[in-house]
Amino acid sequence: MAKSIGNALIVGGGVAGMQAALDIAAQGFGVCIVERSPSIGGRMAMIDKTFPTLDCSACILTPKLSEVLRHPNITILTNSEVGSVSGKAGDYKVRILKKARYVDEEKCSGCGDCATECPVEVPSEFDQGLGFRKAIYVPFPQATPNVYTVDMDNCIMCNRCVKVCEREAIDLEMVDEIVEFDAGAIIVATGAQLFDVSAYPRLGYSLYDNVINAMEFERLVNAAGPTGGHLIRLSDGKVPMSIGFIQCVGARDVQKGVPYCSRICCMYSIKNAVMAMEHNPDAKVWVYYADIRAFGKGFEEFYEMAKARFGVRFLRGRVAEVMQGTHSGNLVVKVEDTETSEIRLIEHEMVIVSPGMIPPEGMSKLARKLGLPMTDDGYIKIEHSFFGPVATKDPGVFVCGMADGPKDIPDSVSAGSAAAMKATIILAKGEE
Amino acid sequence: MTQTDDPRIGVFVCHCGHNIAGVVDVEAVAKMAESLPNVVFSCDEMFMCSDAGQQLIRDKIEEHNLNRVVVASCSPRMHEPTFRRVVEEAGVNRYLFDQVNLREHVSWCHTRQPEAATEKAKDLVKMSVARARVLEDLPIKTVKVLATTLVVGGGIAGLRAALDIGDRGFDVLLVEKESELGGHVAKWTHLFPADESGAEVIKPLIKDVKAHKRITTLTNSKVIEFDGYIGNFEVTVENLKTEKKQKFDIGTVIVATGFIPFRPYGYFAYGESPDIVTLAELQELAPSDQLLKPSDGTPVKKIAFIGCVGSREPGVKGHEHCSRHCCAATAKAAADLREKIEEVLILYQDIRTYGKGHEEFYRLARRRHVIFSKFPRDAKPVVTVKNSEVHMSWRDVLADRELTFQPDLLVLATAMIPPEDIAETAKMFSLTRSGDGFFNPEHIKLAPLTTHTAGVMIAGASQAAKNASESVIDASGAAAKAVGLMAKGEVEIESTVSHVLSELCSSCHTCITVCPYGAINMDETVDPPVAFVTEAKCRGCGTCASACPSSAIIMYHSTDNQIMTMVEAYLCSPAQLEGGEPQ
Amino acid sequence: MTTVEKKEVQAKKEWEPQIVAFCCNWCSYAGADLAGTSRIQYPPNARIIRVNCTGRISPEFILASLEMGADGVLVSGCHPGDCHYSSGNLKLRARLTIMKMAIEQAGINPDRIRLQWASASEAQIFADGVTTIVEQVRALGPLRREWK
Amino acid sequence: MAQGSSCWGCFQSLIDIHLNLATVLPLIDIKYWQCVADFKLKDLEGYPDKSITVGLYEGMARTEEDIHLLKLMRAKCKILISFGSCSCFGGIPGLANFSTLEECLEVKFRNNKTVKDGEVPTENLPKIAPVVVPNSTIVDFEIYLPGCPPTSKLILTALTALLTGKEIELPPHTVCHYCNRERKETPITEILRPFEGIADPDRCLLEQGYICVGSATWGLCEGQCVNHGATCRGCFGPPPPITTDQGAAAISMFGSMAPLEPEVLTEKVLDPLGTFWRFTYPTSHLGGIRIKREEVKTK
Repeated sequence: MAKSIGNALIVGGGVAGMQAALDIAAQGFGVCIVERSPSIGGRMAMIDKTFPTLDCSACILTPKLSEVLRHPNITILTNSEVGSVSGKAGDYKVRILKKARYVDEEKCSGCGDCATECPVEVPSEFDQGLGFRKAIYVPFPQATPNVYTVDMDNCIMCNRCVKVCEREAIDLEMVDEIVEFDAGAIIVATGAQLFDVSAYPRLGYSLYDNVINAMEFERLVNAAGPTGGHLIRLSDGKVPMSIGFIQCVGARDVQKGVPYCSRICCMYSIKNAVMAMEHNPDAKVWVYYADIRAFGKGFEEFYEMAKARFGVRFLRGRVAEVMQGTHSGNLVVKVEDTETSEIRLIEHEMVIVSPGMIPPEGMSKLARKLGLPMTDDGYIKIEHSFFGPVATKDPGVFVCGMADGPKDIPDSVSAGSAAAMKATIILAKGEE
Repeated sequence: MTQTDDPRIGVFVCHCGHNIAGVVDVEAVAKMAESLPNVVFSCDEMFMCSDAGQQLIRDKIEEHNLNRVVVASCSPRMHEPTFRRVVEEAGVNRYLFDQVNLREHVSWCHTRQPEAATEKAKDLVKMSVARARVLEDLPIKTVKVLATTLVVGGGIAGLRAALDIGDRGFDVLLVEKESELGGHVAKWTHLFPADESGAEVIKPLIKDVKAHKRITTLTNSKVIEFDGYIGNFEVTVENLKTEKKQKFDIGTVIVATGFIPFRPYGYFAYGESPDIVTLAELQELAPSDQLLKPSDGTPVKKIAFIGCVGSREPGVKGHEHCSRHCCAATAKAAADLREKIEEVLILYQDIRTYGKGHEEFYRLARRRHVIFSKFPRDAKPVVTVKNSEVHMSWRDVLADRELTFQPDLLVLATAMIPPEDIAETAKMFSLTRSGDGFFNPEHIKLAPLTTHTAGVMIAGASQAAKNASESVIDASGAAAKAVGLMAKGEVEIESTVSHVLSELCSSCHTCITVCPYGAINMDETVDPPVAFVTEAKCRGCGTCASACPSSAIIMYHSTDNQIMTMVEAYLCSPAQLEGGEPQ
Repeated sequence: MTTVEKKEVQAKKEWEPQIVAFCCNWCSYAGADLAGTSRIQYPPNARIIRVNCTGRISPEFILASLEMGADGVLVSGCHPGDCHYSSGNLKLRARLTIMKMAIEQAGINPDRIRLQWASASEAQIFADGVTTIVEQVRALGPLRREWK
Repeated sequence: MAQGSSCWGCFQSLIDIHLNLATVLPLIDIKYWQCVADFKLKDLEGYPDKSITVGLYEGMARTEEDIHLLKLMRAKCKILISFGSCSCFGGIPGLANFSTLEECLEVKFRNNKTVKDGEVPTENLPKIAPVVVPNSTIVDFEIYLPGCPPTSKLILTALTALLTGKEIELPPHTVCHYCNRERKETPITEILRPFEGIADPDRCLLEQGYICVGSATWGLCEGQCVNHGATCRGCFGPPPPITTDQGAAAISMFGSMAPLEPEVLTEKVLDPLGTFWRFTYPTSHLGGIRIKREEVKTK
């Protein structure tokens, strides 16, 4: 790696972290991305289409993934976590825990012979548990780096993969490593995770088969997903003719500890509703909402289009309860239409609960390691909304993407670039 | 610039998951391509843009000694750079690549006609292959990037961008048309979500900018001429007071021209009473302990806000967008004012307090008994002025009742719209605008800060309605883009420029007259004088090539032959191309 | 119905207008992309040829297309004043104005040529434009039948 | 030397080389020339194939007689020259393609102002084709010498070269190359008819608003019109390669020079076909469509 002072460490390889890495690397500085999962790409890699243009997510993200992978100034450490951090702005010493992948990254060509041979099938995290993967796997086809990983929790040590691998890349004896890294600046881009909607038993998630969450829906309509892109009920293979989307679940709810708005759920649900109509133009699609927050560039226009062109129906009201019929597996949504003050019971063949965003697992631990204060909501606290919207209390540590609160993709990307700008000011000072 | 080798074309048809293959019979398209002249390899593949797909192209180039590549996938506006890089890595000049748009232009817009879509896909591939046969390689050129950024607009975004670039060690020329820096934020007595006045926020920034040794600030000034190309722009700035003009050479540009608050004449009796003001006007009122009625100076006891004034109006050009900042600003203002004012009412369509701390203001306002009332989308409140009193009536959706109110002051939360001279600015910097009237970014999701004019970035509300905090983030991001170019010091530019074949030139001067960039001049050193193109100034529109009546101008990568060969491939059967009759 | 008439009816049914569409890269090609991403459906008769600017389009391209058998030609560019290259679209408009007059003089219905402005955000306008030219040309029939 | 349907002006121009005839004539052996020497068609038919070194064909070939003569010339001559714009591009007779044959007969015979009770003769009239087609679609030529007419100087140059066995080298430039007027590189703001205004004698006529197609026209005339105050009407056809559509190129040039409102253009450019395709209609794309349609009709 290049001169220590000219290096930045980026925690998290989602779209914000990737953007920050590219913008720092473009200035000639070295960058190390530390990513917890086996591939960079983050949440964006999981989603099917993006609002408000319905661009397919993989299509616009893939070139970014490959740009990051190929950039000579960027090092990607996947399966890795920040161990400890010491030092100060301009001169941090970081210890990174690089967990054993049991596959040599240099040798693996991503051919997949090992996975074909592997006898163990487990639910795929990437497919939200709806599809399956092997115990040796890549999370998704465009995974970057395109290197297999052994899931030791499920590995039965049959050694079949080891034998079949022509490149002799698999080493089931591999051990975790500690990588030392000197960085001038650190960017926290850890992202966020979905609220667990089973916290609302009245909405039926995890109780009824045909109530799914929005990320599961993304995987269901994705061509590379478990159904090959066919929008069907996994319970009985039926094409749902009536679909309901329930908004503000785990968002704007003080009781559940999520008082804030998650910013993206309105739009992703409108987009999902449109995609549902796209998959089946004869379906009836309803969105149950509190306020439609279509605030970004082109969002309101998209909302109008969903109503006018696609015929998505919007009903203002918080859903009281989702009930399941005894035989059909169909669901009934009980909701007050607040615009008519009428209590309504609407039958759906599939219900999608749209969860809000919460800080990722391990956020407070990371914040402690970095010595950063957090907000009451559990995100990294920014220095000031005008003077330092991507700065933290530590002058060498910056934050972007969802690490300081929910954001959509363009806002995350802008923040990634902004954090890169701030980091390079520090890096350049070290160079002088 | 000639390709002497026989064309050996590889055709790669992408499924894009189901996006293309769900409608178009991609296998049939790939099979048809095999039979086309000069095609030596053809296949279909799940994701051409994936690492595996890219590797496939590189492998096949080597395996079949391909010297032309056609990828039939998505819009070249998305992936042309990706594939150009891929072929280049395999030793094929980037200009020998051609992309067919089977997704945006075929599968997504002819979803219900798979057969016709497949026919169209085949035609488009035929056309592209025909074009590939006559493509020529072009040199890859780089130009230096001057280490100065022009920042247009001295509002909060412009100031932030200037400071970041200056702090990073590059020079900045900051041009502001008003006499003072600070933009709208400077005028606002209170900002949300922080509990500060605009002045408190903006003053330190202005002070730092003024003191910065790398930042040159020109107020009362306007860019009146903009010429050149990425890394090497020539800018003329005029002082609006003295009319003095100065020229500067700069490398990159950040346009941060911001917005103006919409003045809602024709809405809710605005202009009929001094007691009806916009939210911006309220925010600009001089701070005082007690809010006073503009008409008679008596204290305001009842105040009402109406949201979405000039925003969210389907079918009204330039007013269809949500203005993003107003809900939270209204909630904040209402919560603050409620401490001194007896009745505070907010009429809204949706409450969009989405951002950090916004929802808290909304809750605070509710806690303080600010009254929120939702009006129907299709029946806006009615405001009349009688005997200089403001009367409002509307239907509350949630209570399903007709209500009336007589506020002492009515505040209209109006849209953010682009400044009046945005068309002029767009033209100056060759920027395009979206339906909301603001500038289009290069890509709405992944490239929100760069534009289609290489070297020109946009930041803040010049891109879309935004609040001050978001504008600041944008500004730093745009600064990173500018610095990225300058730190490298050089950048590759397109070789798609025009060229005069001097032996065919008859010095008719037509090209010189029509070139919008003054890129063509007469070479007087030869006899007779002929036209020549200054390539660095040419932006590749090709107007000269079509205007030239003696076919003396070639537009590289878009020659007459390269265009007409596509038309032929579409309309003429192979037999016809050999000189036969149509079938 | 005689056999000949039947054949003609059959031929009419099978005949689909062939439209050559020239689009500028910055506005209309992008508008067509947006029409795709917005899933706006329109007739599949047009084949788009991308040029940097409508100013690149010479009447020769259009006339040659017609001679080669195109039933109609669509030219779509940036709105006047919005040209990415300042004024290429105005130059094109002047060329097409004269060319359409000439076409009409030559006995060809000028409705076979359509000039439209569609910005990058006007996906619907773009799609409607394609529909319009296809319908206009369909009503006129194949180019070669039109001669008086 | 042979003539199809034409005004004979090209041969007139040949005669106009005056005293130079004295040098040229002794060197040549005239085998056939309707207007000058008394050879009959059967004489020409009787010559062995390829026995004539150089042949010139003037005019276009619309009647059966013209076509027969053209094909005969092709058979008998080693080098066949397409002589004049009618032969090269269809020329003025090509304008007949704006109308149907019936309309032409109407004007020429039935409704001719100089005769009473005119009728179309039925005897001794060769069969006439429904449209003018370019000669080049009937036979191949070795050399094209356009012009309406080709200038005497051009003819002399060509003949001299042929006699000395050299290649005829013609400069590729357009009329502008020879035009002495000054260009200020300003777009056209107002379109003027030839009778409007008083033209600046030193400045480009096009820039002043007079429609001059000199820049789209092969300058073998050496700019004789433009340098004498008249706009170029394009009589030499397009510059090499002469296959481009002169009218289309001229419109492209003119539209680029005059980016005016459509209303202004429609009001001021009155006869685009006649203005821009005066000499080249049959070889143009539009002319091609006209011809193809006629073919479809006659089938």
